[in-house]
Formats: sequence, structure tokens, C-alpha cells
Amino acid sequence: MSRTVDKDRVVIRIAGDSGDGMQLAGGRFAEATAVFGNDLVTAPDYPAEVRAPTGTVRGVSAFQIHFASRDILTPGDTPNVLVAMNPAALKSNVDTLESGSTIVVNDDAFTKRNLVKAGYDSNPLEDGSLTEFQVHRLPMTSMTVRATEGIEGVSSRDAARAKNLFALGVLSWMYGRPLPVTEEWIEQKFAKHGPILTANLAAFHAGYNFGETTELLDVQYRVKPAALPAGTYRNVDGTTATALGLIAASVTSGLPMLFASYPITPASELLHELARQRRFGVRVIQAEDEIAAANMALGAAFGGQLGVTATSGPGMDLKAETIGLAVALELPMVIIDVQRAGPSTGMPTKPESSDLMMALYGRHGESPLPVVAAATPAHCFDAALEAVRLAVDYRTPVILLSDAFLANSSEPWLIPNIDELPRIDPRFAQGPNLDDDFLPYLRDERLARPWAIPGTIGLGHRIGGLEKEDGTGNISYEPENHARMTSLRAEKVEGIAQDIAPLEVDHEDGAELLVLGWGSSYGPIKAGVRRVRDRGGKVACAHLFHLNPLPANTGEVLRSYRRVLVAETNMGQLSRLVRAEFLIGAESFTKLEGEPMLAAEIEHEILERL
Amino acid sequence: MSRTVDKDRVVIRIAGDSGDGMQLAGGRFAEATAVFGNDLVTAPDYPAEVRAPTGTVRGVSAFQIHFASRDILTPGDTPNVLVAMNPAALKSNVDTLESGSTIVVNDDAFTKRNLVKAGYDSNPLEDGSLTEFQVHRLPMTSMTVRATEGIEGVSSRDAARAKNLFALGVLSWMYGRPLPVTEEWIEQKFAKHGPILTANLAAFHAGYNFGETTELLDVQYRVKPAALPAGTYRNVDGTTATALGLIAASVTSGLPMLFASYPITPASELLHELARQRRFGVRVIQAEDEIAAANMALGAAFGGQLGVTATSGPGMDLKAETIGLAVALELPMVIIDVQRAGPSTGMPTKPESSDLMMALYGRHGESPLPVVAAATPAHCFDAALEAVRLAVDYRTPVILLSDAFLANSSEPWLIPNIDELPRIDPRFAQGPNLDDDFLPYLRDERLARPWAIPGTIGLGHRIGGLEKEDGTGNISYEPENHARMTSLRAEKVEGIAQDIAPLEVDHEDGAELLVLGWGSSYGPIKAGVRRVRDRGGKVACAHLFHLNPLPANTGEVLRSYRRVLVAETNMGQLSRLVRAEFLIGAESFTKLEGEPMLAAEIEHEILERL
Amino acid sequence: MAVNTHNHMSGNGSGSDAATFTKQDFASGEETRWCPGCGDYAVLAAVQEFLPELGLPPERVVFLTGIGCAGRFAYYMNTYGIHGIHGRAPALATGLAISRPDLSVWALGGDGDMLSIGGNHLIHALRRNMPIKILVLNNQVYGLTKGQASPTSAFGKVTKSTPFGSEDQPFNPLALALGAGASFVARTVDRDRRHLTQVLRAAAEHPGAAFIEIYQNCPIFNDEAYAVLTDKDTKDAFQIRLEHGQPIRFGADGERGVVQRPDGSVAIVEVADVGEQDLLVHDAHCADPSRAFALAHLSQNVSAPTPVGVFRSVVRPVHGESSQAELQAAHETVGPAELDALLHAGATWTVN
Amino acid sequence: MAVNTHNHMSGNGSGSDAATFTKQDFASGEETRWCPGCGDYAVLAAVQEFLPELGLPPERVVFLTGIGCAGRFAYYMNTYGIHGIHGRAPALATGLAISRPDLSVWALGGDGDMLSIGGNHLIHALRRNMPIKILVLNNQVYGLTKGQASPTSAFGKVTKSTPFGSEDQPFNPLALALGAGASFVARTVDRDRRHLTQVLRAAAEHPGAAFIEIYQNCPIFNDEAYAVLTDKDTKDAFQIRLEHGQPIRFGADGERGVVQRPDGSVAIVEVADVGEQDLLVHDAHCADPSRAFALAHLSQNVSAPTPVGVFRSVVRPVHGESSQAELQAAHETVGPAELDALLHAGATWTVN
Ligand SMILES: Cc1ncc(C[n+]2csc(CCOP(=O)(O)OP(=O)(O)O)c2C)c(N)n1
Ligand SMILES: Cc1ncc(C[n+]2csc(CCOP(=O)(O)OP(=O)(O)O)c2C)c(N)n1
Ligand code: SF4
Ligand code: SF4
Ligand SMILES: [Mg+2]
Ligand SMILES: [Mg+2]
Repeated sequence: MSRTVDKDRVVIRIAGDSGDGMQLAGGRFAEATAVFGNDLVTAPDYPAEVRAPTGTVRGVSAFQIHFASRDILTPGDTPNVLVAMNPAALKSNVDTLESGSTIVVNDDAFTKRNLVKAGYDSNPLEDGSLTEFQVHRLPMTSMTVRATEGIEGVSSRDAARAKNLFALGVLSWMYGRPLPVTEEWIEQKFAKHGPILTANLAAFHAGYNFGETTELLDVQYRVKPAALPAGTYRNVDGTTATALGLIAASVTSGLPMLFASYPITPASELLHELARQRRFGVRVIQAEDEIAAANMALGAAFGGQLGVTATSGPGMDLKAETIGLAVALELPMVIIDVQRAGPSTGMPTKPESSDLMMALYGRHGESPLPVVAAATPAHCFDAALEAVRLAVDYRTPVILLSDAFLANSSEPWLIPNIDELPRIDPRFAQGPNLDDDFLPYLRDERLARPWAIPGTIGLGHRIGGLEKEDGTGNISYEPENHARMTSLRAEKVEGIAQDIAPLEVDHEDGAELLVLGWGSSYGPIKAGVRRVRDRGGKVACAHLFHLNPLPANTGEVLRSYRRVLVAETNMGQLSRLVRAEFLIGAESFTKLEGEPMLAAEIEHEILERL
Repeated sequence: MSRTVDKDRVVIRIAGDSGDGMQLAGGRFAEATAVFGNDLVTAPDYPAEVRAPTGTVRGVSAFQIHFASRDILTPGDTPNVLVAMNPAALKSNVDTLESGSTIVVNDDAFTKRNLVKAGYDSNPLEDGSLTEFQVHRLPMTSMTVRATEGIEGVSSRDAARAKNLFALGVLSWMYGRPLPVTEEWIEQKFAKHGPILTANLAAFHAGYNFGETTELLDVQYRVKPAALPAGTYRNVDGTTATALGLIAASVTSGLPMLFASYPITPASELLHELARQRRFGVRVIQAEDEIAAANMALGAAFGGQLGVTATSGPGMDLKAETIGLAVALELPMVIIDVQRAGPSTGMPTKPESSDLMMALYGRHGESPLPVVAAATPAHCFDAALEAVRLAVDYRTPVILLSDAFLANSSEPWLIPNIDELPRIDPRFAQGPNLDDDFLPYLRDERLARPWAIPGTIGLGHRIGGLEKEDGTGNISYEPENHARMTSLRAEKVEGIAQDIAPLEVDHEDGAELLVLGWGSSYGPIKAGVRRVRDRGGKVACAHLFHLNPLPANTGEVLRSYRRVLVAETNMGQLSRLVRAEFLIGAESFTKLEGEPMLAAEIEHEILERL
Repeated sequence: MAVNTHNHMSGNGSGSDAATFTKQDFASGEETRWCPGCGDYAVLAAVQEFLPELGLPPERVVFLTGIGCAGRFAYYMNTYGIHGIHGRAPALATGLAISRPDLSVWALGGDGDMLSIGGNHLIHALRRNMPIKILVLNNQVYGLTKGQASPTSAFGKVTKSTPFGSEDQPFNPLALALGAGASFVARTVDRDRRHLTQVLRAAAEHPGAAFIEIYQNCPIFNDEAYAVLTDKDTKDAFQIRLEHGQPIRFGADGERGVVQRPDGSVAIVEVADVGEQDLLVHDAHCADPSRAFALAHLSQNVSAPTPVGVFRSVVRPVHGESSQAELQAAHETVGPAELDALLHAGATWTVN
Repeated sequence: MAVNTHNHMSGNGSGSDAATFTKQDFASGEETRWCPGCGDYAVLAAVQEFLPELGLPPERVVFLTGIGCAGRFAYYMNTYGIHGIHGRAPALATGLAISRPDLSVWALGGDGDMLSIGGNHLIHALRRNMPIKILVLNNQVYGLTKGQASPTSAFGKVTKSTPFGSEDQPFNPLALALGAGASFVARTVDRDRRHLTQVLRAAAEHPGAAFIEIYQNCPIFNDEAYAVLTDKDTKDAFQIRLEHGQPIRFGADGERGVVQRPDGSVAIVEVADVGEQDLLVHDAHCADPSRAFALAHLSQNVSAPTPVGVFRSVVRPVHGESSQAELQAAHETVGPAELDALLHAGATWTVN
């Protein structure tokens, strides 16, 4: 009989060939874990190629999940458990494991041929190189084939394909995950393919039963549900959360959405996600390029719709001129930049947050606009809503920064109450705003101009990218007018500082060091800070959700610490920003490896400075 | 008989309808002034439209020239003499005149109709509104017609058209300009149009003789030649100087030039200028858009040529992605941004220097590149050469910032000795660089990679925008490699700080305030500082010709002053840069009127701070 | 969506409001800033005069323009309008038309704007058959930037950017549009108000993307490029009027005509030589675009007799049409309940 | 300009060095990273095998590619090459070819790369007749970004970006190229090595821009899109081989053929019905592109018998050709003296 061991948190990484269904197995495990009530963060890790050669290290696809009985913040620095479906999966991951970790392998896959493909000279399962780990050799393929024998209409190839569900079964047993979540999902997913459904269910149960009945796996772990704030949760990745945020903004504002986009990794998933949402009146158009996509969104905005476009770095370059036009037109529009590792084509599937300066300054002339950044996968929902709110309230294009990590990673999301969502009111102009006249650039108290849409009688007007006369919007080359308009555009954006939440500090008495972050460094920074505090260190942290303007109290907060450390996955862009803005000697921790930050790295950086 | 009065410096503005040939008259006056040996700076001022309605204020075209017996730096804040060829020209300029200034008008043009077109209710020449000025009413049209009567083949319309040369003749007399310069030019220019030649010469002489013989103009001014450094001079505008710099770089480096560009104001003139230079092997191609232009230049660079592209703000937006590719490819290439007043389409004909941040950060990811800025029209020659030198020596795209003011303004240029031009050596790779292998990303002591061009046996290689392995240039997704390559690209550019002139300070004992500038603010800052010094104020100034990297001693220089004032025609972009870089509380004087800075404004700002 | 807007469902470019409008209703009153004699004036006047025919009030009409002299058009129309950036009007128009099918959406630009920097948006809008009318004011030169070559400038043309003569063959804009799959392709001339109006009318009636090349004179940089088509003396000899269902013939007395040649091209003949019966009868509705393509190649840069009129006008699916009703209904009916359900989709769990 | 480079003057794409080269000389040895079964492999092999025919050493050949699966091509050629950014290969190639006429310059990309984001550069390169060979690997889908619609995806096609079916008519790439004025237009299929090679040869021999559409199978996202053209059973019935000077006929026994229709289009007929003499004789060199255009419309998305081969190949001025000798000579002879004179041009004065 197996023992049961209690654990606070576990990091599992399940890896195999890209054809092995690792994302599916990982995703299902995450879903069951979520429903079970653990807090969790996931991180998929795909190969760059569409189909890298089977069995090679380059072709390995992995899924990491960190789950715990308390709230957690990152997908975990290093796995405690590695499931390796073939030698390549072992090879590409074993170096990250700490001594004493558990490795579960699909023994059947450790054939001579596969070992060679993975670049192994000898079989690591037998040459003693894994002695520091707890290795479990499970003949997953053959057990799956056996479990599905006799199911009519299932070839042995189909059967072998179900081995990911066998592995999922094993893991489900090891961590006491509820079976029904996965069973129901299999039943729905394969409803139209009877034999495959039966085979997958059989494989899943076989894996689970294998754990239950054999002595090979001797320990079962218990990770209790986490005491998260009350409410209804679901597991979301950043892409889904962004899509939901946009749809929520569309529904609550009454603005139909036009989402115009050109495919690009890692933003394409958002295109796919929204293309399915016709039920919500979302119109999606795949443009001929990013320039067209931005113009289409802007054209829709002129028509009184919620114009949204999404892309990644290279596409942002191309949209720059159109974003500048939107700044001049002062029309609401949301531009989503799912950042990836650059420059140029860079490493398209890898995360990096190095487009901050571009978001702020990547257009000619003085063309300021609000910049919002998502911090966690679930936060993408709020960030998207906030981007729309600012765009509509201030009649301005807004850049929403996300990144490859946030887009693909998932975590539990406390589903908000519809009634408590921020109110977004288009406030379309309905009539004259100055006696009997309509002045398209007459501003309100926010310095926002009226949004008068075609079809509205009497408000017809023509606007363009040429400098406009204050008030009337007519073309003007008058020197003072240009100065005034330039200031007004800037002040409008600066004024938003009064309309956003102040910078909140996670302070601890005695802390003299503040760690400041933005974007997806949220999780690692919080986790790193926690670790330091667990070791008795005094440290504070704060996170910027708005990069332009910065919250009104930012300077005050930063100045109240002796040292400020800015942590970001670029060469120090935010740190330059706060240095310029507040003249404080912010220090910089940067990472540029096309990988998310690790809590351990933040911990290390903090400890170095205490 | 007229008196002769000595003057140190004079600012003349000659204004008329865009069809009146004001640029020609102004340009010829400038040429004669240059040959006479005065120092000078000119500034043309065109209407925005191709042909604005005749006689209207919007249709006024003006040319301002500042010339002096000592070296001067700006086209002058306000004219001492205004030549107004019609009521609109008077109307649009009279407000800028100081009391006591001289106004010379073409009396014939002050008809009822023209007065109405210009928006005058009454004739300003008669209603007493010009009493504070010295007004000379010359019937220029009729005198020109009379002077050209009887020339065969010249209609009275042709004759009237020559009135700009009459005006030029008058001015030439007033300021004792040498006649032959202008006569020769007329003879050459109209060599193929005999009657027109004769008419123009006649008009010019008539104007000159008018001054000589009538009592209407009672004073002749003498502005002695300036004591400029020894050497041979010519008058150049920034466009010509840039073209000459590029050609000089092409000839001295032996790199044939491909200039690929898409027309845009105010960069088109450079395209026109270079398109004429086939004699120098310059190939010019008008691309379908700015993206194509940048790619063409980059393709030529790969082929071992000097790839150059030029544009203005909106075109820079479009080139961003290609510039990022050039950063990744590490190929030499020069991108010229002739800045204009933005954002968006903005005010295309008006100057502004607000693309600095974009030059530095206007691309996704970390993609650093050198940025050079021209300071005066003549300096465009050096700046272009410097941009090519850095591009070739460091295998990098270089952005050269100019602006609408520099492009059109002119000043005397001390023609350099060919032998003293900077040496630019392409150092094409000729063979293997690591044993028998050729590594396209193996760097030299400058961190520059080899430039191996197609046709070179054995050095064939493939490079692209994906992250490259250090040394080999092969595709690499390896985390540490990306970090290393990102640093190497940054260090290469930073290293240039050792290879450029240190920041030179125009210091004065006791000065505690340093005025820092870049780009075309050079002249106004120097002139403003001079004025303050003339009044006994202590002030220093320095000018940045390199914006990235900054000269190695910049921090040291800035820190040695109690206050630093950064003056620029944008919202404080350089000031943000130095704040971030050196944590000094630089103050900012900004101007955003689509007009160059004035010396008086700088003077005022300095005095406020002394 | 908004108070004061008309019914969204009446389809692009057509309407039948009771009110009638006049030319003045479509003129913004803003002072026109083209050069004296510019062909753009004539086009503006013709458009303003034609628009009342749509039966739509000015606020239901939108002009989206690019940059260039022609791009200024937007300012002079008393409609809604955007003077966008260079070359992107078809994309702006796509975004607007697809989301507001109740509007009549017009995209307009010069030959540089639409065929050089904007060429890609143009061909894609035509391919997609967006419900927009695209007017290309072709003066064979860059006007606003003062005289560089454009993609329609003749081979060998000397301009500021080609002082030794252009080394490029110009586009045949109609051929390009046909190659892109355009469902409506026409050509007309600035100075022929009646013809211009006919073509505008046909375009407005066409469901889907209409491509109209307007030969436009630029007296400053390329004067009289099309004079032969409009000068009294030469007009008859050079204008070949295409009229659906009519034999293609021209000349003062209809003495010349167009026939099919065995190699697939079409050619000009003396009617007397071939006989009336052999003349091509123009079929603008032919499903296959090959004949229209052949006609487009009869002349390049008006160096020979030049067809004007509607070359092609066929009905095919308009982008967005099929999904329009569904999306509209979805947006109108969807509310907090559906949103709440969407947010709760998939596996959820509750923490108490 | 450089040591070790060959003679600059020998003109693009042709050469006659004594040395002979083999397929291996053109293979970079870099591990290919396409999916198993991808049609790109076949194209790569055919290109590598063909290139030795040029008689040019590998270092005189350059491949410039865009982004996409097809874009990876550059890495696998043992030539010089740039894997540029998405859609811009024709512009990169233009810059290189115009400045280095001694090189054989090839631009290559997928249907998305060349026809969506890169459409404008493509049509302008064709219009200008740049001396470059353009290969479009058309798999009717976005491969690298994992399965979105491309501008050649069929109307109604369900993809990741069009879950309810594409609302767009696809481009007919050959028609687009012809509409842009291309001087050489051809189509071939990945799996037919001999035909592919023939077409490459014709393109290489063509002076000026050659546009080649290669039907390329993407087994992952759009498998067997062109199967009818290559499957033994259907090949004869679906491949219409165009051969200059030959009557256009196909079928196992040449039982079907193509004729001109009175409306300007071409149509498929049973030879028995019309008689051999009425079949079209293919004339790739016809100055007028209309017949080629009609042939391009015989089938869309391989839904019907589909012509392959060289549709059009005519000689017209190549951009840069006329100025080449002058510029080359100027650059070679110009020196400090001329530069000094240029710097001193116009009025100068001397201060002592
Ligand atoms: C991105 C960008 N590039 C270049 C320009 C400069 N520009 C303005 S209009 C124009 C071309 C004008 O020619 P055309 O489109 O034929 O219009 P026309 O003036 O002849 O009516 C150009 C190149 C610009 N405004 N924006
Ligand atoms: C500016 C930019 N936009 C988008 C992308 C993303 N992207 C890469 S390849 C590609 C399209 C691939 O399709 P295709 O050109 O048909 O080539 P295939 O992969 O099918 O061979 C896209 C959209 C990019 N790299 N750069
Ligand atoms: S430049 Fe030509 S096109 Fe432009 S406004 Fe003047 S006449 Fe018209
Ligand atoms: S996705 Fe398709 S096109 Fe791309 S490599 Fe795989 S099979 Fe080839
Ligand atoms: Mg034009
Ligand atoms: Mg494709």
C-alpha cells in the first residue's frame, strides 16, 4: 500500500514529443486541479516549429503546472516531478531538476532509436546518471495498448496515441485529482468519435488504476485546496481573459466590437478566440497586414464601434503610423501588443517584455497615449476592460501590453460580478455643443472631445492627421495653435493619472528596498519577495498596471524607499522611465533570455541588496 | 545723393505671392551676399499648398536672409527690412517687425482687389497704420514693364513676371551686392530663352539703377565682409550638404550608393538632388512606399553597397520594422529622418525636432543603433559622412536626424579638403576568419561583424531576423545566447562613445548654467548665449551631435554645472534622456510651434535663470 | 447604438428617405485649396451634384481619403469624413463599411496614394468585395509633394524624381483591379461631367466594391495628360464609350469600332473594313473578366483611343453580407445574462 | 568593389563559368525544419538540383525570403541569403538586384507572405520588371502561424481565423501578376519535379521579373489541396500543360482541349466535339496579356482542370538596365578630382 504525504505545493512538468498530446494532458490536469480548489499557475512550452522531427530535443513540448494549498504566483522555478514521455523530453528537462526530484518516464519509449534521436549515447535510465532522482519507469505505451485492446474501431496506433491520458491518469492518482472533471471532458470532446472516446477513457482509468494497484509508485501526495477568497472561479489563460475582458467591455458599453488583426505569434490565439464569438456580436476580420488591421479598427471607431487590433512586436512597428493618426483624430481604439522576445523576428514563441519604450515613444512627433499592462493571466481581463474604459472616456488609442507568457499561462480567476464591472459609457454626441454649432474638438472636463458618429444628424465633420485648430478641428498651421494642441493632447493623457488607482505598495515595516515591476514580472516579484520575507528579510514591492500616465503617487512612493530595484525582462526600460521622471537612482535587474523571470532570481537580487 | 550707413548685420525678408518668384530672388541675393563674403543664414518659408490662391495671405511665399560682417548663426529673429510684393505679403509679415524697420512695397500691387484678397479693409499704405516704419513705395511692376518694353518676344505678362528681379536689383543696390554673380546666373539660367534672359537682366538692372538714381531710397548700407576662417566657401542648404556628404562618403569609401526613397516633404528634395547625380554612380530608386525603400537600401547593403534611405516622420514609422531587421542583420545602412512638425501628418512643411525618442526607441524589442544629428545646414555634410562612417565601421543601421529648417536653410560652408575627409574603409571580408571557417557573427575589436558580400567565394552565408547564435549566426533559441547577443548588440553601440569626439563646451568663467542642445537648435542657442554674454551674463553651452551613444564625457560635463537647461523643439525629449542617463535635474525649454527657435527666446530663458 | 442614427439595415449605398437633398447639402463650404484649374474641382462638383440621387442624407455618407491633393477631398464634403494617412483609405473604409452597413462609404485618393503606397489595401478591398466605392484620381504624378513620378507615370517620363526619365512601366490600373478580382471596374474623365456622373451612379448601385479610375488633369505638374479625351477636336477620335449591350464603336460618325483578335486581345478597326456585325457588343456583366481585361489593354496612358465607362460589373458575395444579420441580432440581444454565462463557461468551482 | 567577386557585367541570372556545379554545391547542409511530408522539401530539392544549370557558382546566387514556413528556404541553400521580414523579400531583392547585376537574385515566400502582407512589393516588382525571380509557394494557408486563412484560401474555407468559413474570394495569383503587368508568369506543382524544373529554367532564362506560383502541399493545415494535379488517377484529367506553340489539350489521350469563347474567356471542350483545328495554340510570347489572363481563369483553387506551365513570357525593358553601364562606369572612374569639383560647384568665394 502507498503512503500519503501532505504537500503545500508541487511543480509538475509533463514533457514529450509535440505529437504526444502533452498540452492536452497538462491542460486537463490543470483543470482538475483548479476544480479541486488548489491555487495554480501553468506554463505551456511549445517548440518553435510547426512539426519538429519526432523524438528530437527540438521537438519536445512541455507543460508545467505549479499548484498549492495556498495562493501562488508563478508556474514554479523548477519542477518537483518530471513526467518524460520519451528520451528527448528527459534530456531537455533533466538539467533543471533539483536533486531528489521525481522522474516518471514512459519506459517503452526508451528504445535505441529514440535514444539516438535524443542525442543520448547510453540509456540514462540504466547508466546511473539519474541516481540523484527518484525514477519511476512505467511502460505507458504498452499498458495503454493493453487497456484499449478489443475496443472496436480502435487501431493499435490510435491506442498508443492515448498514452498521454494514461500519464494523466497516473498523475491524477498521485495527487488525488477528482476523476469526473476529466471524464466529462473526454466524453464531451470525443462525443462524435465513439471508439476514440472509449479508448481515451480506458487509458485514463488504466493510468489511475495503475497507481492505485501497483507498488511501483509508493507515495500518494495530498495538496489541500487553497483558501482563496470566496467566489466562483475558473481557470483562464491570458488570451482567454483578454478576450473575455474585451467582450465584457463591448456588452456593458453597448459598443459592438470590430476586432481586426493579422496573425502573428503569440497574438494569433486571441484572433482565433474572438473569431468564434459571433454570439456576442463580435466581428472579426483578418486584415491583409497590420497596417490595414489598425486602420480597420480605427475606421470602425469612427463609426461608433469598439475598434480593437492585436499583434506582437513586428506588427506594432507597422501600426505606428496609424496609431499616430488615432492620437491626432482622438478616437477610442485599443491596440494589444502581446510581446515576444525581440528585436526583429527574434524568438517568436518566447516571452519578453521589451516593447515598453516603443509603446511610449514608437511614433514620430509628440503623440502621447495611455499604456496599460497586464500583470497575470487572469489580470488580462481587468487590463482589457481598463484599456477600453480609458480609450472611450478619453477618446484616445490605448496600448495594452501583454506578453507570450501571460497569453499562454493560466491561473484561477475569480469570476467577477457583472454588475460590478466598470461602467463604460460611449457618451456619443447627440447635438450641437456650442450654441447651434458642433465643434468636434471642443473638450470636456477630461479634455476629451465629443464622439460624433456618422448617421447623427447635424454633426457631420471632417477630421484628419493634419494639425487641427483647437475647438473646430479645422486644419491649422498657426504656430500657437500647434503648441496649444500639443499640450492639450499631452495634458489629456497626463490627466488620467487622477482617474486610475494609486500605486499600491506591499510594504513591510522596516523595508528600505522597494522592488518595482510591471507586466508579467508580477508573479515572480511577489513570489521572490515572499521568499525573502519567509527568511526574515524586510522588503517591499509594488507593481505598475499603468505605464502612461504613471499613478499620481508613484514619485512619492519611490522616494520613500532608500533603494528601488526595477525588475523587468528587457534592458531596463521602466528603470529609465522612473529615473527620468523622478530622478531617483533606480537600480535595474534585467533578464533577456526569452524566459519568464524566476522567483529565485528575484529572491537572489533582493538578498544581495539587504 | 544717398548716404552710406555701416551695419554689422541685417535681416531682410522678401515676401510675395508664391507665383512671384520670391525664393529665386532671395536665393540670388543670398548667393551674391555669400560671394561678397558676408556670413549669412537663410530661411525660405513656403505656403503649404502647391498653388494657394493668388493674392491671399495663405499664398504668401517668403525668404529671409540674415547677413553680417561677423559670423552669425540664425536666419534672424525679426527682419530689419521687409520687401512686400503685394498686400498679402505685407499683412502676413508686418506683425513681426519691430518699430523703425524698413518696408519696401511694390506699390502697383496695392490695388483694391488685392487689398480685399489680403483681407485689408483699407490700404495700409495710406491709412496711417504703418507710421512706425520707414515705408518705401516703389511701383515695381510698372517700372519692370517699362524697362522691358520693346524686347522682342516678351509679352507684358512675361515682363511683369520679372519684377522679382527688379526687387533683387533694388536690394542689391541698397546693400552693395556685386552685380556679376547675379548677371552670370541669369545668363546661364535663361541661356536657352533669349528674350526672357534679356528681360530679366533689364529688370535687374532697372532695379539697381532705380536705387542709384532716385531719391526715393536715401540710404545705402554697407555690411562688410565677415572675417571667416580662411578657405574656399560656398553657400549650401542642408539638403545639398547632406547629398554632398553622402556622395563624398561613397567616393572615398569606394562604395557605390543606392539611394532608395519614397517622396515626402521635407525629404523629397534630397531625392531630387541625388537623382541627378548619376555622374557619381549614385543609383536612385523611388520605391512604392517607405517600407520598400528601407528594404531596398538594406538589400543593396547586403550586396556591398552604401544603402541609404531618407524620409520624414510618417515614413520613419513605416521603416521601423526594417530598421529592426538591419539591427539584427548588423549591416551598414543610413536612414535619414528630415523631421517635420508632428504628430501624424501634422504640419508637413514646418520644422520641429520631435523624433528623437522614436529614433532611439521606435522599434520593438531591444534594438539599439547609433543616432547622429545635424546642427546647421553646412553641418549636414559632416553629419552624413559621420553616419556613413559609423554604419560601415560598426555594421549597423544609423539614423541621421535632420529637420525641415536645416533642409531648406542655407549658410556659407567652408569646403573641406578632400584629403582630410574621414577615411571610411568597407573592410569586406575576403576569406575565412576562424581557421578554415567563416563565421558571419565573429566580431572584431569594435564588436563589428564581418561584411561578406555575395560573389565572395567561400563566404556564402544566410542571416535573418531570428535570433542568431553568437559567432555562427545560425538560428538559436538558446536562452543564454539571446542574453549574450542582446548585450553584444548594445555594447557595440555603446562602444562608439570611445570613437566620437567628446562633448565640447563653450564655457565662460563663472558660468553656472549650461545650455544643452541638439539638432537645429545649435544656431539659436549659440546666438542666444552670445547675446547674454554681450549683456555681461555668464553662461555656457554645449551641443550634442551624437544622440546615441552620447559622448563619453557627457555626464561629467553636465554634472559640472549647477543648472542645465535643455532647449529643443519638442516636449523635452533630450532632457528626459539626460535625466534618465545622468540623474541630473535638467530643466527644459521647449517650443512646439512648427517654427525654429529664436535667439531671443534662448536669451530670455537664460536671463530668467541667471 | 445611438440616438439620431438611421436604420442600420438598409444596406450600403442605397436608401430611400423621403427627404430630398441638393448639391448644397453635400458641400462643406470649406474653402477649396487646389490649384486653379485642377481637375479635382470638377470631380468634387460632380460628386456633390450626384450624391443627392442616393436619397441618403449627408450624415449617412462618409468620405475616407488618403494623403495627396486628391486626399483633400474629404474636407470639402458636408458628410462625415476622415482625411487619413497616405495610402490607407481603403482599409479605413473597410473597417467602417463592415461595421456600419447603413452608411454609404467612399474611399478616395490619388494615383500615388492608391496605387503606390496603398496598392495592397486596394487590391485586398477589391478581392474581398467590400461594400465601398473607391475613386482613384489619376493625374499620373505626385501632386502634393510637387511632381515626382507615380506608378502611372509613363515610361521615360521626366519628373523631379526621374530626371533621366522613368525606368518603369506604369500600372494599368484597370488591369490591376481586374487582376485582383474586382467586381466593378470603370474609368471616366474629370472634364466630362455627364459621363463621370453616369459612372458614379453605376458604382453606387453596385453591391460591393466599385473601382473607378478618374483621369484627372494636374495643370501644374502634368498638364493636359488627357486632353485628347476631352478636347473638342480629338474627343470623338479618342473616347471609346463602353455601354453595356451596345456594339463598341466610336469616332465622329461611329466609323471605328473594336473587334476580338484571334490572340485573345481586342483591336480597333474601321467599321467599314469588318462590317458592323463583327464589332464586339459590350457585356459588362460577363462572369469572366477576360474581355474587360483585354479592353483595358487597348490603350496605356491615353496614347491611343481609350475606352471609358463601366468595363465590368458583376454581382458576387460582398464581404460581411452573410454574417451581418447574425452579428447585428447577436449584439442587440446579448445582455448581462449571456455575458455572465460566457464568463462562467467551462469548468468552474466555488470557494466559500 | 571587392576582391574575389566575379565580373559584375554578366547580367542577372546567366553565366558561363567553366566550372560545373552539382546539387550538393547548393545545399547548405543545415537541417531542414519543415514538417514531414511538407511540399517545401520537393521544391527545395528541385531548386538545388536545377541551379547548377545556371553555370553560376553558388556565391553568385542569392535567395531572399520572407517569413513563413516557405521563408525558411534561405537557410537551406548554400548560397548567400537573407531571411528577411514578413512580406518584404521582393523589395530586398529589388535593392540587391539593381545594385548587383552580376548576381542571380531569387525572392521566395508563401502565399501569405507574398500576397497578403507583401502584395504591394510583389506587384511593384513585377511592374518594374526587376531582374529577380519570384517564387510563391502557395499552400492556400498560413503554415508557420498554424493555420489561418490566406489570400488564396477558398471562399467558405474553415480555418482557425475563419471558424465560420472565409467570407473572401481568394486571389487568382496569376491574374494578379498579369494585372500588374508581369512579363513572365508561370505555375507549377511541388510534386512534379520535371515540370517544376522546366519552369525554373524558363524563369531563369527570362530577362526581367519572373513570377512563379508553385502549388505546394501543406500536409498539416491543408492536406492534399492539389492532389488531383499529381495523383496518378486524376493527374491526366486535371493538369493542362501549356507549351508554347502547341495546341492546348490534355486528358489521358489528349481528348480534351481549350478553345476561345466568344465572350473573351477560354473554355474546356472535348476535342472530338470541336475538332483539333479549333483548339487554341498556346502563345506565351503574345505581347497582349489577355489570353494568358483568360487561361488563368480556367480554374480557381484547382476545382477544375488547371493549366500549368508558362502562361506568359515577353521581353520588355528591365528596370535599371538602361542606366547600368553608365552608373557602373561613373562609379569606377569617379575619383577625388571629380568629388572636389562637385563640392566646389556653383558660386564659391575664398577667404584668406
Ligand atoms: C507615409 C507617407 N509617405 C509619404 C507622404 C508624402 N506624400 C503625401 S501625398 C503623396 C503622393 C501624392 O500623390 P497622389 O497620391 O498621386 O495624389 P495627388 O497629390 O497627385 O492628388 C506623398 C508621397 C506621406 N504623407 N505619408
Ligand atoms: C510583420 C509580421 N506580421 C506577422 C508575422 C507572423 N507570420 C509569420 S509567417 C506568417 C504567414 C505564413 O503564411 P505563408 O506566407 O503562406 O507561409 P507558409 O508558412 O504557409 O509557408 C505570419 C502571419 C510576422 N512574422 N511578421
Ligand atoms: S498640384 Fe496638380 S493635382 Fe495638386 S492641386 Fe495642383 S493642379 Fe491639382
Ligand atoms: S505547416 Fe505546412 S507548410 Fe509549414 S512546414 Fe508544416 S507542412 Fe510545410
Ligand atoms: Mg497623383
Ligand atoms: Mg502559405
